[in-house]
Amino acid sequence: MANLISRAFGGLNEVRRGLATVFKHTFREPITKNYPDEMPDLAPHFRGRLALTVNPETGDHLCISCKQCERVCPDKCIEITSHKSPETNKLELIDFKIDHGLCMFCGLCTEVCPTLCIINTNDFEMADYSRESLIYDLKKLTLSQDESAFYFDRKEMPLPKPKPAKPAPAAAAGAAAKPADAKPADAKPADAKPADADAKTVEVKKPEIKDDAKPEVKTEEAKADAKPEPKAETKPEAKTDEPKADEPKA
Amino acid sequence: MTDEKPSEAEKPEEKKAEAAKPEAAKPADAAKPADAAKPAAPAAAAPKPAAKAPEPVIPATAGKFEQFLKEHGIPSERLPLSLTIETIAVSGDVLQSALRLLRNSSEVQLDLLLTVSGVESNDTFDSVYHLWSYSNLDELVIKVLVKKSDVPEGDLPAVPSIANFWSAANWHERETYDLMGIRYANHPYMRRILNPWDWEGYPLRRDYKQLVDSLNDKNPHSMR
Amino acid sequence: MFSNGDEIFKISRLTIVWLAGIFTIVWMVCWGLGIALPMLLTSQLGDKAALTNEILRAATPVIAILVFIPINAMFMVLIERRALALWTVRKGPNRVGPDGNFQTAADAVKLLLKEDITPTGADAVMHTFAPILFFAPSVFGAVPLLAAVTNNHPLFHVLNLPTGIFFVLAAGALPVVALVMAGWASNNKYSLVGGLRSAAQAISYEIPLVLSLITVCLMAGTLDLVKITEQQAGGILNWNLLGGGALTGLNNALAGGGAKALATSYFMGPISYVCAGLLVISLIISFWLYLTGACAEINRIPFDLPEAESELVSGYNTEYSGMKFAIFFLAEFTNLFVVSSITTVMFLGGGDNPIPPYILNNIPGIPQMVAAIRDSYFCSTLHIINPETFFATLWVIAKVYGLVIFAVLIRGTLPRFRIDQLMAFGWKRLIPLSLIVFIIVVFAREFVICHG
Amino acid sequence: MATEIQEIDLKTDEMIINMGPQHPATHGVLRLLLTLDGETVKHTEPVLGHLHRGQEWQGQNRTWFQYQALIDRVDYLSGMFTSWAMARACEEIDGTVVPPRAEYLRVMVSEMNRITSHLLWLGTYLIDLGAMFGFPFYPFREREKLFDLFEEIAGQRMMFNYIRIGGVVRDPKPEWLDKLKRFLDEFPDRIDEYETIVTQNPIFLKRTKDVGILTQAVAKDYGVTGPCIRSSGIPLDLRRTKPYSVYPELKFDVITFDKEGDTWDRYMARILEMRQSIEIIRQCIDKLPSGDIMGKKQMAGMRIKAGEGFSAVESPRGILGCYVISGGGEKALRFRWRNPSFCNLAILPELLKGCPLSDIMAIFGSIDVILPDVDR
Repeated sequence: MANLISRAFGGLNEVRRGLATVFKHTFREPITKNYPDEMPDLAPHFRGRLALTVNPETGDHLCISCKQCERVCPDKCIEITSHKSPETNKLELIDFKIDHGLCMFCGLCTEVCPTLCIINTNDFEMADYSRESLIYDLKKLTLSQDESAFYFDRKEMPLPKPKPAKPAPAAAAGAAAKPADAKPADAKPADAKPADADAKTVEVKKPEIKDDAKPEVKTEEAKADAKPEPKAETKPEAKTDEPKADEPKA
Repeated sequence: MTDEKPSEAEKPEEKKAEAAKPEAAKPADAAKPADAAKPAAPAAAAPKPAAKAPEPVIPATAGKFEQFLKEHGIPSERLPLSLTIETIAVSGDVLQSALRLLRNSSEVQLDLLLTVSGVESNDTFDSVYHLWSYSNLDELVIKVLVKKSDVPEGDLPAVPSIANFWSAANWHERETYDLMGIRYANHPYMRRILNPWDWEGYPLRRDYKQLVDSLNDKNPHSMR
Repeated sequence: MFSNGDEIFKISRLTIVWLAGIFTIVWMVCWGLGIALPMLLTSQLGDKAALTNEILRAATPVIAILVFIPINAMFMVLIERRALALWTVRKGPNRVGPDGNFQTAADAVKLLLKEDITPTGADAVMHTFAPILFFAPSVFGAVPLLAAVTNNHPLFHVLNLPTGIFFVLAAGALPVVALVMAGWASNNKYSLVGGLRSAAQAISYEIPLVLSLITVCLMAGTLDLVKITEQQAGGILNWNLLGGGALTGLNNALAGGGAKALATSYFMGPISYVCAGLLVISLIISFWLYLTGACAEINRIPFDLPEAESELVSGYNTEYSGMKFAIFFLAEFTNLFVVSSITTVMFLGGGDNPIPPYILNNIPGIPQMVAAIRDSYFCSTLHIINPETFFATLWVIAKVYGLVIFAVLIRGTLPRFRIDQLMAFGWKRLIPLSLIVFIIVVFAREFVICHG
Repeated sequence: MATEIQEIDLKTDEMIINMGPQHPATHGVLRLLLTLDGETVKHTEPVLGHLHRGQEWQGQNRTWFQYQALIDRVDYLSGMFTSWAMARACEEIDGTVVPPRAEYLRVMVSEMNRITSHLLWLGTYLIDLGAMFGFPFYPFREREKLFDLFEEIAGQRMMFNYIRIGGVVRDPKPEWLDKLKRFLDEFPDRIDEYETIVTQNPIFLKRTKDVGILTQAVAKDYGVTGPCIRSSGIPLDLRRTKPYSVYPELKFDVITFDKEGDTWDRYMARILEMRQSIEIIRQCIDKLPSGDIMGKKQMAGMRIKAGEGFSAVESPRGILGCYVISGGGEKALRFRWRNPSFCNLAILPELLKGCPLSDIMAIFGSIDVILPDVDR
């Protein structure tokens, strides 16, 4: 009997403690946000809607139609149409389609992109009324110059991101210089130096130098393995002639 | 990479027409691992020079468990597959007694059956048993190899079931039956487990053709 | 500590605005039907209006309840969601209308416009009647309470029954039939299990519930709800919660009666004191028993087995949608309100001010304020505010919604019983306990003069 | 109650109920074919496969690089562990050396993921037990904080794609570590709060004590792993018994209970594991070396040497194994997942025999089964 009473009181006391703990939460600030009114603060590397950047300085489209992203996409949601222009003998981008209804936002395409053209933006509000409207074409995908500058700023600034320099340079430099060097991409002596250099100068005018670095890297890769698209490497040279010229000096 | 990938990727709209292509390409690639690696080697030399290292070489000495099984009169054969885990092959007839022995004997106590998997290799269907122990660090992989040439036409390769004395194997065997089409003889409830009961074919087999139905068919607007 | 002041302010504002709105509307309806219209008719038609006035007077309370229940349920759902949001560090509904005020109104409209489905193989007639049968008792059960909660306002005199609590309990026992009907008629096994569970549960928990209320009636010596309320007037020590009047002597002594008052009430000396203590403990246990039983009766969370969402999908109302589901929903919240009102009337002194008058009247400003209200134009001429019932009603509202919020807090904390544990708890713990309490009260009250 | 009915020997019909696939408490889409006598379960047959997505098939038809992005979906609540299991298996075949910093980061993020997984379990378990409206939000609150950290380091909240073959993909900033530390400082108080509400709550005790007792013999027979078996008194924790990665350098104990575990023990084991994970992450932050984070080049045409390997990690639900056969090409010849949920779910019919209907949820929830993990 005494046991029963003490158990009953113990139980009631536990219930009381539970109720008190819940009640204490009255005085805690809510953790939810009024979402459409105030946007969430997303991390720079958040993998949202895919988009194509342009050179923030010149406004040139960065895509070189190398089709790396199209090939790596696990969902096959990217379709690139390009043709070889007869006069320059280079690939020209005609259309770039991404079916966001198929995309799973894994970000692999952004990892393999040699020119940092395709990126994951921080936009995630893509709801629409039909599946067809989720297929974004070149016009819808390409960011404006300002937006590109914003994303370059946001994504490239931090030094310890392996993202921009990794995939293409890794393949390229690995082929060219040091075969057995199992280091991450940015540790490559060949391009790590320039990469680091522009990372240092990034504070001053990062997007320009960044973009300059990319085509340079691209050409190097192209020289090295010369296998996937022999036309691909010619494009960046044509596009960014003068940066390529001063890059070797640097 | 270079030989099949671009063709597959560049013409996605033709993929449906060439539905058989990946399946056709895969056995060719898989048929001879060593061969597959070699033609790839020059092309892949750039990305991965480490390809110069050939197949892993395993010392052919008898392992602990092979020895143990031999002592108890169960023939087994060590397979040169993995560097770290002892892999032995036993025949289907002695599988049950071997597993019973390994599980219950106080010497080895391999009493944790991690998984039963079905593997299709070039000329065999393998039923693979990963054995661990709750009480010690031993690991063992047992394979039962059923030669494809031994399987009668229109029949499934058969392996004796161990689900009657080891419940852990029950669902794994059903799954292997479901996906790989290895029939476990005397299994208490040999039914498909992951796929619907009226599914046709065994999806993980190399000759499996993916069904094209209205639901999974190509959306005219999709670029898949 | 008050890092959440913003949300607390919002929820308080919401509560005040809604309550003011609800009771203004209801009171304006009552006033218009029961006071203003008869006054107008009498002045115009003279004696000829007598019959009409009688009919109007009789109809007033019922119409008031029918107006009150839907908007009150809307408010209760809203406050429940907001309160739960507060306790789960969220914001809660805040989209529809200013600060989410009209969320439940929108929900109600949606529910009413939804398609009404009768499942294949279901007994259509019973399927339709079950929600009605579930809802009706909560309306009729609430009727006798009206007089009690408004401190016997003349408008609601008609409703007062000498056997008030008996009627309320009888009406409260009816919905079980509806639940079983709903469960059986839905042609769904989950619903059936839910309905049967609810029958078993309601029958088991009816006993401690009634026993605990009988204890109170025993202390009060009457079944009349108005009388029970009036007995408890005069401060928290007079309430049934604290000994059912056993502390009245103490109250009188504090009020100025001194030792003489004590001696009159506790005429047996130490034995009386002990018995008074026993009575206080017993009545507190009774109060707890009533809350527990009531929770089970209206299927609130630790006892919400009939609709146990994680087990039975939604129990008896799994197959209901649209209007019928809305009626179930409405009735559930009305039941919660009715149960809270009964608790208020039976245990918490009805419309009584917890601060005794001898303290309250000494606070400067309060008596003047009361007098000012009493003499105002609204009261004396238009009879919009009846000074006898105005403050009492305010207290009732505070107490009832306090209990509702407490039920919400419980809902936010406790997991649910298992059905056999629930039965064991009911039969092996609550019923013996309520019987013990009952017997103690029967004997102990002989040694104390209660409500004296 | 049930036994009494049987003693009176009333003639009762058995009732067959389909619990699921669409049921609020089956954590996904599991269908249980229940044979009930009154409210007592006579027989259970789980029907799986409603979420079957052919993960193994996809593994054989995607390149290594592509498949890495998909395997977070195998067990979506502990994506780090699935990634890690695959990465370890491939590294074992390939002989890749993972840099120490990457190993520490892997341990850190996996333990964080273990916490999120257990937190979700805690919330949903209380929902199963009926505390639907208040408590379950508290664990989710802390889980969201961890997900914010994941989002910063991996890019997404649940589909991380962070642990790759050869290392990890992104190096955290110092601020990230500071945020993590801050979280770790406040998190134990939060666990205390959960325990105040739940652990000794009389209703919770009634619902969980002596319910769904898992004996060692049954557990071993079915190959149960993870917190379920540790709470039954078998100290099988791969992190200790077969230590991998940098776990040998970290200090922690295997959490076991002496007796046959009931539902409450399984609850307690997970609570203690969360506390333990906090300590492990703290040690990792202290010991985090500098250096590289990737030991293998990540690129589209990545290849793994020929060979086969099996690797297992201790996921929140038990031993998560990955059996890989590589032919040396871009794609695997065979992928085989050993999913803890799949194996643990197999004991459900055994545990449910003779228990009341309400206990189905208490027991099923306590095994902590994730249906995508079961069906793949």
